[in-house]
Amino acid sequence: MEKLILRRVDRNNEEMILNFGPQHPSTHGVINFIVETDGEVLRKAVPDVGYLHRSIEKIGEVTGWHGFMPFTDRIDYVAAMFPNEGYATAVERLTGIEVPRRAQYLRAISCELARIASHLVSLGTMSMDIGAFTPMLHGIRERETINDLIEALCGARLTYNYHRIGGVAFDLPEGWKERTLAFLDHFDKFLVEFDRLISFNEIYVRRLANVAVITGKDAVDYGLVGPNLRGSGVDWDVRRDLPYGAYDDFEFAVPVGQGFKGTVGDCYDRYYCRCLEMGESSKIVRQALLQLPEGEIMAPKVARNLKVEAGEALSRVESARGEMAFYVVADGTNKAYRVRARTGSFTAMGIIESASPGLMIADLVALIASLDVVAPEIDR
Amino acid sequence: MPRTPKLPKLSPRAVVLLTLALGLGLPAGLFGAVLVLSPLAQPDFFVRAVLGHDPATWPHAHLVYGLVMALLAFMLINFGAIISGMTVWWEMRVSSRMQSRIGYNRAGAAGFFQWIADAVKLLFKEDLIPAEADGMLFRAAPYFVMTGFALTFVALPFGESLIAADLNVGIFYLTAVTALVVVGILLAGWSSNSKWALFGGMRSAAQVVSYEIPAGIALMVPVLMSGTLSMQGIIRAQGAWPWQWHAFTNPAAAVAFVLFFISQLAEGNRTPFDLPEAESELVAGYLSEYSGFRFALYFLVEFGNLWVMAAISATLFFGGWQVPGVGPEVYAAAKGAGAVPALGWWGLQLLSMVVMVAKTVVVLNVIVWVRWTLPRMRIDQMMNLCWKFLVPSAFVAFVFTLLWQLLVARAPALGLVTGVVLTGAFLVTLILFGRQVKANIAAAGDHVDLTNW
Amino acid sequence: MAKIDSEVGGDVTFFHTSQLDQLINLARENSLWYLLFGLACCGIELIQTGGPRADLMRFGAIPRASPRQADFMIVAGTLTYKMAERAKLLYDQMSEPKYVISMGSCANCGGLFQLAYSVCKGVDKVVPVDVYVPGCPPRPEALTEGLIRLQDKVRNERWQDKRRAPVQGTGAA
Amino acid sequence: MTTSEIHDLLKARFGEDVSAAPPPPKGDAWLTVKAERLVEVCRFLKETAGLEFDFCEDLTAVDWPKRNVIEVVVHLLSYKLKHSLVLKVEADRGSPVVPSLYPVWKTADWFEREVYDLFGVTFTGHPDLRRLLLPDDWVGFPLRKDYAEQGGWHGIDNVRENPLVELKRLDDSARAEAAKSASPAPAAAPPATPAPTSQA
Repeated sequence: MEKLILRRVDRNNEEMILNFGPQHPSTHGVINFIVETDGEVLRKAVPDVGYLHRSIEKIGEVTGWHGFMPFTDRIDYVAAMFPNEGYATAVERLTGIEVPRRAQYLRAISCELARIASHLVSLGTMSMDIGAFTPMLHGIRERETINDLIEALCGARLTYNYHRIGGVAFDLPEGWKERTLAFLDHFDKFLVEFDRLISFNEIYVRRLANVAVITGKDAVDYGLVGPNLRGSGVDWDVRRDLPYGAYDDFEFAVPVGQGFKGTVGDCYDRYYCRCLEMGESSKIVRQALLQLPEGEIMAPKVARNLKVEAGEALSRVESARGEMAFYVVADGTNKAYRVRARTGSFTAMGIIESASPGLMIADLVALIASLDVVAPEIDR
Repeated sequence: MPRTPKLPKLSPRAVVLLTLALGLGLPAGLFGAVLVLSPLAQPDFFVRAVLGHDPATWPHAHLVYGLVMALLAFMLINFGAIISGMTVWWEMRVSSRMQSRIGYNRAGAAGFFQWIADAVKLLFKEDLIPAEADGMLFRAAPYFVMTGFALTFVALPFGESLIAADLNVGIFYLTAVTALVVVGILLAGWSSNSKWALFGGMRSAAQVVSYEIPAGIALMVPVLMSGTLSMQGIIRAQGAWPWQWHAFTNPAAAVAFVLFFISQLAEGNRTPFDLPEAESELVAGYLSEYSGFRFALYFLVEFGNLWVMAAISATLFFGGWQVPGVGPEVYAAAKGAGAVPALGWWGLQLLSMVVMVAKTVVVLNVIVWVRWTLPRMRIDQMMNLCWKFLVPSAFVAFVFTLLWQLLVARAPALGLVTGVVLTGAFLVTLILFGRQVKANIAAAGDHVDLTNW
Repeated sequence: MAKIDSEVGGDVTFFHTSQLDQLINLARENSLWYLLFGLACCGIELIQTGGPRADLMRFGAIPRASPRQADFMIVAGTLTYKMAERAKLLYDQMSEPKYVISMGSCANCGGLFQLAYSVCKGVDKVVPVDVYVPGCPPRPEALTEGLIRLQDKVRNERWQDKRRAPVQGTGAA
Repeated sequence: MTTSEIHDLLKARFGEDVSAAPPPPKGDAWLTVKAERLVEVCRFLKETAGLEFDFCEDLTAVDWPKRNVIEVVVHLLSYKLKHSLVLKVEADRGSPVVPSLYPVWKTADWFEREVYDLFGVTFTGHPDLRRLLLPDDWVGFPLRKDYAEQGGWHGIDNVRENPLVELKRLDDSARAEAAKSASPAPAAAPPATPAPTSQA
């Protein structure tokens, strides 16, 4: 196995081969890295993925169009709203179903909350990987409140299954708006606290600044998306540049890495872009709640046993881990002919091999954490 | 059908009482025993004066002597283990509060017996030795670590007369025996035959050996100021009031304390220098392959060393057990004329012990706060910090102290003036710090709540 | 022996053994350390369970990264065939007495991924499971309940019965 | 730029090697490229001013057993000009071979490995073509329509007994037991007292 994976590596007897994972505290799920080190310095880290390959794309071909929705949750369990939305959008594009405005707003609200929740986990585990345990638990504490809110909205804490083809499953419960606004007020303060706790910590900054720099050109070439791409200084956000749903109604900034503490595209830029993004998401939720239009939450006449004419469509949504694209192919039956999820973590893993040489082991941990990979997004 | 054994269910109040009794009773009882036994180990004092015998006439005097010494050593080790267990509990409780969690609360009041449960459980775990490991070294490594730890308790002062052996090279002895720990860690890393463990062991060796140097030089500052290597001597050279402490009478000593503190964090493998067992990098570092009671030994040493670190800091820089207003003559007066000291003397001893423990716990808390706040450094940064910053600074502090001592010898009032100034500065810093904390908490939309402990 | 013990129970020797067992079990049940083994979705709920609200540490359960020091393994999430062999290896590396909590439908039986070609239909195909926690994913409360059930199990067994049989010929003590 | 405009541009350069299906009423339009010219076309799309497809968004495949082809689908996006394009390459199902796009976009590396893994399409010129998600000794290409499951792997079977079946069996046997004990009970009513001893 090792021989197969390290075919591309020139070896002499100086190096040590380390099996970094699949059960390792900092691989964020089950990912394996075959690491070749010379002392503390890496020669190369080759990712070995597939430990969570759950055949979701194959399952999509046997469940009906609606029946696939619960499986999309499991494509990105940290922020399950986005694959929900991506898949629903793709099918809507293919069938021409118009989503009511209120449902689009609710989608935006739920997605941005999920983005905050996802970033909290991401930043928390990142600080844990760097060695600070406390910020992680503070993040989890705030995430619990978001979980409560989303649970009140759709009944699930983690695998939401909230979006439906043609709209969303449930309308806002009583008092939810006020609860959420109160949480956002608290959350904005928490962000300041979080920055004080860890973001500007001298050791933390030194561990991340100028480490594993990915240039903008490389980032585009390797297909990085989302905060990883923006961290490298490429100003691109699907929500702003190719708006979908209700996003053209909201005012928000797109944080771009500018070398906050070091070089553009280092681990700190990727980290801090996420920090700033949480604030922007909070702004979006607030705007959406205040401008929320009245009306239906489901498009009329979406058949239960949906039959879709032959054709294909690609939808793009900006997930917490960057652009998530669903490619669906229909052949006129009540089942999808092919469902494909293009996810941010998949390409992010692809860059590790070329970004790793010359790093130290501790930097590899920082690199993996800063790319915010989630195992099922890679393997599906 | 297995029988389900039922232990008597205690009322909450009984649990609290039991916890308190055991929590205070265990270390106090052991220490009292040591105190009583230690004169036995000094036959001249105890046997001749109290019992009126001449040990030289006994048939097997050396056997009796050896037996008593063994008993004493056993008790000291147990005392160290208990202290370290309590430190685990304390650290976990403090860290839980820092992380908005509750923390241990099932075993005993506030989970106080958690360390006993952990220890018992680890004792009964399988002692697993990997087939590929170097069996003998793998088995031996924990004992090296344990020895390095247990020996420190010989020279740790706990009170005016509460010290197992007041060696005239006390501090030198302490630095020497703590270096044994790194041998054990290196052995553990190498003999486990695991790559993670090897990384951990090598990191630890590099780290401890490097940080011994600034720590050693920083130690020399209080030694120079007191003119002795004896732990009790160093404490006696300081006064009870803050402005009489070494850390505040000499600006260089304050710097030396910071250097010493940082180096001790590194030697104890504590965050931000916990690279040898960096959980997110090296799984569990040199401990990766250890299970059962061997792991328990490492665990014990790791946390027990916190106590040792804090106690040494308190001794060298913060006046140790000195009680304000109680000078050597008070102790002498309270002791009385008899061979067995009077009751008042014991009270004073207890008081001095309380002072020492209080100071130690304060330093210990700082270590715990640091651990649960700061991230980990990278190995090259850690080495840079040591060789480019700590070692030169320690040298500067050392040389400065040499000159300072010459100066103070000419003008003794200088020490007092600096003491008052530095103490004032420290208090002001403390107040500012507290205000900042309060402001931070207020900015996060929270308030200070100490009731929910 | 066990038969006599369970049926008679009044024998002095066994009485003492069981008293000692009670004390040992009291310590063991209050100090169950778990192996960090988040596989999939349930892994996030596992983190949440260790987090401020549910806080597994109350029960003395702290996460360990190395299987050697863990008392039980929480298999949290979908086990693929590729991972199943690793899970077995990890289980073998744990030191006795050891337990397994299967968390979530996927680990229990394959759950939602019954239709998948690459998913192992239940972790009990690979390692013995002590407690099954249902849910997809189970809430933190459910996992806590699972831990309490495991504590019950630990309380009611004899420590000696859980020891690994000594391996012949390897020289392991 | 729309797909048909791009098609016109490409037609001028590559002639009949690039063809377009009539745009569907809903969903995306696409261009079909001959496999041999794929790399050339992609390089043209990436480097020509006015096209500038710098981002290879997705590369995947669809199996069409009826037409006996595997379509490799490439989605392109231009960050600068905000337009997108779908390219399709058809490969024979028996021995699908498509040139690798790794020299054009590095991100194609993993995408192609995934397609190789799940569809069995060989990409010529790929630096390291081997299975990505599945174990190295996996048999078959699961996302093909005619994939048959192996039935477990390395001795782990893939059958999960339905617990309801076993529960029903237990239930039935308990019911039978109850029925058995219930029916003779009235007949053997007199010897009620010795029953406990016989049980003991």
